Amino acid sequence: MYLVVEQLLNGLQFGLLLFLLAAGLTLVFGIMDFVNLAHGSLYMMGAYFAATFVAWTGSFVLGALMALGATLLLGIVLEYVALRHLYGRDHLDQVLATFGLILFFNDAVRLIWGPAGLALPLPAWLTVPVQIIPGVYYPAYRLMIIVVALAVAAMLYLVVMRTRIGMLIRAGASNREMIGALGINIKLLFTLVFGLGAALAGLAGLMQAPILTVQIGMGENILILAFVIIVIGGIGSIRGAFMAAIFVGIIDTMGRAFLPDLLRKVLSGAAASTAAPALSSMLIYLLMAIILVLRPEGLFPAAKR
Amino acid sequence: ADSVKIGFVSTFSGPTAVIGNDMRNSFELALDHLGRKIDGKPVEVIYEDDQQKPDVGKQKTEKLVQSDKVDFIVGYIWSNVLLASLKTAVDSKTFLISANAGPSQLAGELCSPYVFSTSWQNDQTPQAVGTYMNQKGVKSVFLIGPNYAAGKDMLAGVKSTFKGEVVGEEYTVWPSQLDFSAELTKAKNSKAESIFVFYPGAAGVQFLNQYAQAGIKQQIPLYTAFTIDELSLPLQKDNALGVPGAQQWVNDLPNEENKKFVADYRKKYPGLRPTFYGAQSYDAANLINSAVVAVKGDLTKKDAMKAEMEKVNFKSVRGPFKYGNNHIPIQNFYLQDVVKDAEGQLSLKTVATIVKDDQDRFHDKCPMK
Amino acid sequence: MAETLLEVDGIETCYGLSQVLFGLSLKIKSGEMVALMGRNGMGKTTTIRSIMGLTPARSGAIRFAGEAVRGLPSYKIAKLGIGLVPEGRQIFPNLTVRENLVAASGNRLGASDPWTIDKIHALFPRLAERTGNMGVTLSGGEQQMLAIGRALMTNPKLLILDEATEGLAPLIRDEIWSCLSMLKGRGQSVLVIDKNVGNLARIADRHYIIERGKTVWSGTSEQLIAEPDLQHKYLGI
Amino acid sequence: MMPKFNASNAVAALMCAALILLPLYSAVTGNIFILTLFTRIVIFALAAASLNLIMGYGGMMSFGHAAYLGIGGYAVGILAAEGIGSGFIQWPVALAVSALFALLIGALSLRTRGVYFIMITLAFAQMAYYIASALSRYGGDDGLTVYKRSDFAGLINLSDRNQFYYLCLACLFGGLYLIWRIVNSRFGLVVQGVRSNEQRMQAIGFHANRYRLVCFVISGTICGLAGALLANNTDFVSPAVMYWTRSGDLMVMVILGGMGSLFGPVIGAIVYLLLEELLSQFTEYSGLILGPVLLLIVLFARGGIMGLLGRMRRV
Amino acid sequence: MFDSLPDPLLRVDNLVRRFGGITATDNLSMEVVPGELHAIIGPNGAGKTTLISQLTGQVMPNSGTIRFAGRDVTNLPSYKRSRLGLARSFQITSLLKDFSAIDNVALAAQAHDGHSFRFWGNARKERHLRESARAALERVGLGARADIVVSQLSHGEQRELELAVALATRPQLLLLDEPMAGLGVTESARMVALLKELRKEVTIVLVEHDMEAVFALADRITVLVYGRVIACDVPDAIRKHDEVKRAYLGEQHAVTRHG
Ligand SMILES: Nc1ncnc2c1ncn2[C@@H]1O[C@H](COP(=O)(O)OP(=O)(O)OP(=O)(O)O)[C@@H](O)[C@H]1O
Ligand SMILES: Nc1ncnc2c1ncn2[C@@H]1O[C@H](COP(=O)(O)OP(=O)(O)OP(=O)(O)O)[C@@H](O)[C@H]1O
Ligand SMILES: CC(C)C[C@H](N)C(=O)O
Ligand SMILES: [Mg+2]
Ligand SMILES: [Mg+2]
Repeated sequence: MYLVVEQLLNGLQFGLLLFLLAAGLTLVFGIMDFVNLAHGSLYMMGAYFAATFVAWTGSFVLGALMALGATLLLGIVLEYVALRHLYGRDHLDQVLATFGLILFFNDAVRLIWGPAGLALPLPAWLTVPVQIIPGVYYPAYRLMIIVVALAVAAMLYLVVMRTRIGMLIRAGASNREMIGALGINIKLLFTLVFGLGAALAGLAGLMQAPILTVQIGMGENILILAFVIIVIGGIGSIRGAFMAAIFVGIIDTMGRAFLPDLLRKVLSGAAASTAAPALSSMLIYLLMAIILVLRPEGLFPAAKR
Repeated sequence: ADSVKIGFVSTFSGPTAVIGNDMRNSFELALDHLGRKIDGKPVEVIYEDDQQKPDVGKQKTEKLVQSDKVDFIVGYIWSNVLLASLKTAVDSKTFLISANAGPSQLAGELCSPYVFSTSWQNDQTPQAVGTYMNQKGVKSVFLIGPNYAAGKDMLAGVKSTFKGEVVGEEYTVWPSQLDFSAELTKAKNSKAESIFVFYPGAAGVQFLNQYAQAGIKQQIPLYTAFTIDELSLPLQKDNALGVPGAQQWVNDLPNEENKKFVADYRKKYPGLRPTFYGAQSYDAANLINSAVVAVKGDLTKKDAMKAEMEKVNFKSVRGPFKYGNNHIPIQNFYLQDVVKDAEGQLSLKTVATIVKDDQDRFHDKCPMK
Repeated sequence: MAETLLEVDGIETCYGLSQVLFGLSLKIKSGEMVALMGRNGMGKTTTIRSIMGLTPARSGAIRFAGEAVRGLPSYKIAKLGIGLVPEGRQIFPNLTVRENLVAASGNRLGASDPWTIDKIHALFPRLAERTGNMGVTLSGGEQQMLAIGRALMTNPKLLILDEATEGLAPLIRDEIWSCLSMLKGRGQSVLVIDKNVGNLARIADRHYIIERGKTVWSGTSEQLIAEPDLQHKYLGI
Repeated sequence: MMPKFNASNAVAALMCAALILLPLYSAVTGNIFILTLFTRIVIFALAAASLNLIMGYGGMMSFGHAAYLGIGGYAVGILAAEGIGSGFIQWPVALAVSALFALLIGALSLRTRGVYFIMITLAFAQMAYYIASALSRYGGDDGLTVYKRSDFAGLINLSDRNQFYYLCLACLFGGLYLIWRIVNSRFGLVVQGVRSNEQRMQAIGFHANRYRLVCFVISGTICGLAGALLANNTDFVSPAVMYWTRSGDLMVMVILGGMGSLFGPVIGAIVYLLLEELLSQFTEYSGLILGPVLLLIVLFARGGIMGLLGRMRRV
Repeated sequence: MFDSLPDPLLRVDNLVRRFGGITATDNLSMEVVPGELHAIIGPNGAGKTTLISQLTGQVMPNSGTIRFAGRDVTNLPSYKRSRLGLARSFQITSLLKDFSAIDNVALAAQAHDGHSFRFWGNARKERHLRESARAALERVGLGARADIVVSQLSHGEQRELELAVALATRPQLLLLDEPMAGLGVTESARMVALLKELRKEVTIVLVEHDMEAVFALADRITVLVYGRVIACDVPDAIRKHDEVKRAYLGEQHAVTRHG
């Protein structure tokens, strides 16, 4: 029983970590309608910045804050120099351009920080396991990820769905020309939103760094999961992305935890060992395919909110 | 030919590029020690990046053989990359020296006169760990490793020598899976007395981090193969303290070649320390040297070179070893531990010899006699 | 006479390589209601897009409220006090009716009696009924109402309507006309494009007729009504 | 239609001539590798051209196209591993299985549109990837070495570099010709119409999805052929050919070369794979160059390289 | 006008369509007889477009039946209805924007022709498709603009193209959703003339807010308010109908007579 509870918690935590990454992407892709594959690179940059600044300052919190500022700035520069010219363009142009950025960032990081990857050590108060219910211990840091992700979710929902800024962003995504004709400087607004998206990517990167280390290309596989989440949830729906993230996190973790034993009951040992990890990784995609076949616009289509 | 051409295939991009770098560094150092000449001829080395992907490795091997027409191909960190590339090299009768990967197939049915290893067969190291666990009286173990050629060999290796009970065996997706929380939770709840893992490169750092953070370190001791080395140690830090592993080469092995290798490496690459990957690459350069010298630079005499290499006519930094019929070393394996060294840094230390003159368990399957 | 609010002087505008406006000029004084007429494809919409900076004019001059605006980004032009009801409505499909209005709202120029959502609802009760619906689900006419309401919410100095009565029911159309008269009464300047010459002649002060990207005639309503062959020649009536 | 003479057609013609003469060059200079490299490029060009059929003309952005490379490849690899070496069996099976897979996932995926379509095709391709990884009998993750190339009863010898290269080139040209006929046919116009405005096409009497699905299957089948060629070329198949990054590479080739232009994907494949190969020759940090190059192409060359060339006619 | 009505070409019974809380079509029944021009008018948001969309299959009703030419088409997808002879124009222009005007029309002709699973011949060279497309363009006055890409046509021209596309499918019943909207005065007049001619060949349902046109053209008029039919009669009767005046026409159109 404890096993199930603990695995559920693992799943929840993994899902919320995915949500952190998906949050920035929801802004940029879900709402501004810009397919940014380099979101994963910003995630990586966030982690590298954090590792560097934490080492400089010796303080986890201070270093993390500086890293957030740095990714914000990087996002703004990136948008200003290149990406703003691609808003009205075909999604595929955006794919190609930001794919180029991935290549660039990976090698730039290798040039600057070397190929080895960095460590981002946690302060002592975050390394201890906490007893959450009698008999069940859980790593304190993973609990913190849960808390931060919940806070980000709430903030994002309020800003996007409840404020005029949020309306303007959504309006600007659907018709840039018209929002300009209403007297709103959409370029500036989008630059800022892109920056915010980048900072959220950076936040996700630095939050996961102490668990998964800081390394080149760390954003690429997880980025696809973030896209999966946004699409399952329904593009543009923050609530959808949130639910989908938890759903995906739990399915993935439960699959890894219980599928191997199930498979061993039907297959020979060796075949089961090879098949289990592959098939459990497949579950997420199976889930996405099923959901999209049944609900072609995701769980919460934005238009019918 | 008026030069000796060597192709070197390893990983030079992505998170495991550190390993490739270390191998290149050591290989370059060996060439320095040889005066950058082999039997008086200049050496030309072409480094190719396999990106840790079998298909890319295969493609790069093809290029080296067809376009560069190299005399030797060296390198290969990853068993799956090596397995994909093998046919190309063997078909073209180019000598291939694996400086790391040691898949069981290579030792058995796929062994070839043109292929030599300066490392080991994958199963051997974990077999030594299993033996050590028996010595410590461990009763049960939970196994975790990546789901690819080497991961399967490694776990099979422990199982072949460990006498206690294997209460669980988990494979994770390689190399993309970075979060091991589900596996750790299972291991913890399995009530196993110990955990064995094989996670090379950055994955090893992640595993140790998560193992410590989850608080399991205090409850269930960990045994490893290829998980803690001089590259990962600076990132693993204290998490690695007290976690044993096995190795055929450790930086403090007390032979003269090794002392020179380690000292010159640290001199040439300040701030870095050599690893077993590097040691094996260093040996590979010397193995090649011995063969070319023996045929007096006539690189067409493949049979003679093969015969020479089979004799191991050079001084290995791991100390003396012999080749089995399948061109896999027969060698000692040592217990290594993590300690703080004189400079106050964490480093690896030889504690004991677990097995002597160990031969891999697949050599019977190799048709070469 | 009141001062000039908008002055367009000899502008030339192209879409890519095809030129549409050939030295077009027009003028609107403060508080005046001016109509732009011409057959389909003659460049009325293009004139408006040039004024707003949406399709910038290549040459010529445009002054609004004393400032040269040709070449400015459209948001800066709009901020000076132009409210646009564009051709084809262009409401935001992914915002609700209410959000469409709120997003536009602003009283940058400090109008004494600004438009509010309630006033818009009073003008178009149908919008009040649909306040939480997504823009995309509105009927054609409802979208048109929303587009007008949205332009009013910016409390502009100059209101530009490009075929704003297209697709509206006669009753509503009448209401729009009386609303425009009422706005004019309050001193609102208006530039309007519509095919209903009868109504335009009734409430607009002056008219411009455009033919192939040039103004070919301008004059007051009386002059327009007095010259029926003009209407025949340029408007085909 | 008689193609008009302009920069893009001139480049396409030059390119075809160069591809045909390449083995000669290789023989004269003794550079075998360039032939090996271009064999690979030609195969990927075929795959990219097939993707262009659905993406450029049909508006179906498949992010799972590499699945067919894998399926075609595994059909050859598995049959070879089971002792069936005849190409007359292997290749038809490769095409048939690819077509079937395309039919199945097409039928399911075409319920969705836009980005959802991109993602559902990704999902199916990833599922194919993981299923291949789960096949322990055929090497699982580590892949499967094909020890003997397809045997065509002496008609053509696939192990001969030149013969194999020309076979691949013939497949590419054949595929391009087929695509060219299709896009100008009645069927092709309907497919392009559906891309442009599905609602309108339905309203004038076309069952949009039926045309889309047929187009999707044709494309998948052509790509399956590329997969069979690829397996023979590398003597190896592994799940990695189906991984999403491979599908991404194919997309990049198509967009880079110019979506919706016949020779665009071919140019895209050549430029992308050559750049990758050449850059890695003289710098370890090829991404620092390749990345910005891609970005600049998008920023300044709408419609990819072909689009850029097409505009040169005017100046 | 008709003493005894012939068998209806289109018959709608108790049609209901809801959107969330709104009932856009509320238990609606009506008939269209062959050869007539049947106008549908009503306030904005009364459900006219929704009705057309249900007739042609873009929107599926919640309940009720639609019979066309003696056949129950309620559950047929739109492409099948189109093949039976139902064609529509869209209120909000819906064209193939990156195709030339003539390609738009030729595709409609091709749809009517059947046989679109032809993979080989060049469709742009099929003379009869091109010719019938050109004829339809000439009819709506776009003959000179045939080779212009749709996105470069002005709004008014696109509206005319809408009609040409619908015509090219050679329908039995033509459903026009505000064909005059966006047309200039000249073009409107030309459109009225065209519709006068067309009504001799094909049955037409016309949704329109241009009352001059409606009263000039219609044989019968159905008035919708809040998704319900409040009146269905000949134009003169509608003009005098009190409820219609109040809900829709206002005074101006009720009193002045247009030819
Ligand atoms: N985006 C565009 N690209 C190219 N040409 C265009 C574009 N928009 C309009 N045109 C052309 O410019 C000319 C003028 O168009 P404009 O929309 O200004 O006319 P209009 O007077 O508003 O007509 P309407 O009454 O039909 O709306 C037309 O011939 C049209 O074909
Ligand atoms: N997809 C939808 N979702 C929700 N409501 C809808 C949807 N489509 C239409 N409606 C609503 O149904 C009602 C009828 O719309 P419809 O478009 O049929 O009106 P109409 O009579 O054509 O009006 P108009 O004359 O303005 O074009 C409107 O109130 C509209 O808001
Ligand atoms: C890093 C290693 C120890 C890897 C292992 N030998 C392999 O073949 O992949
Ligand atoms: Mg216009
Ligand atoms: Mg309508």
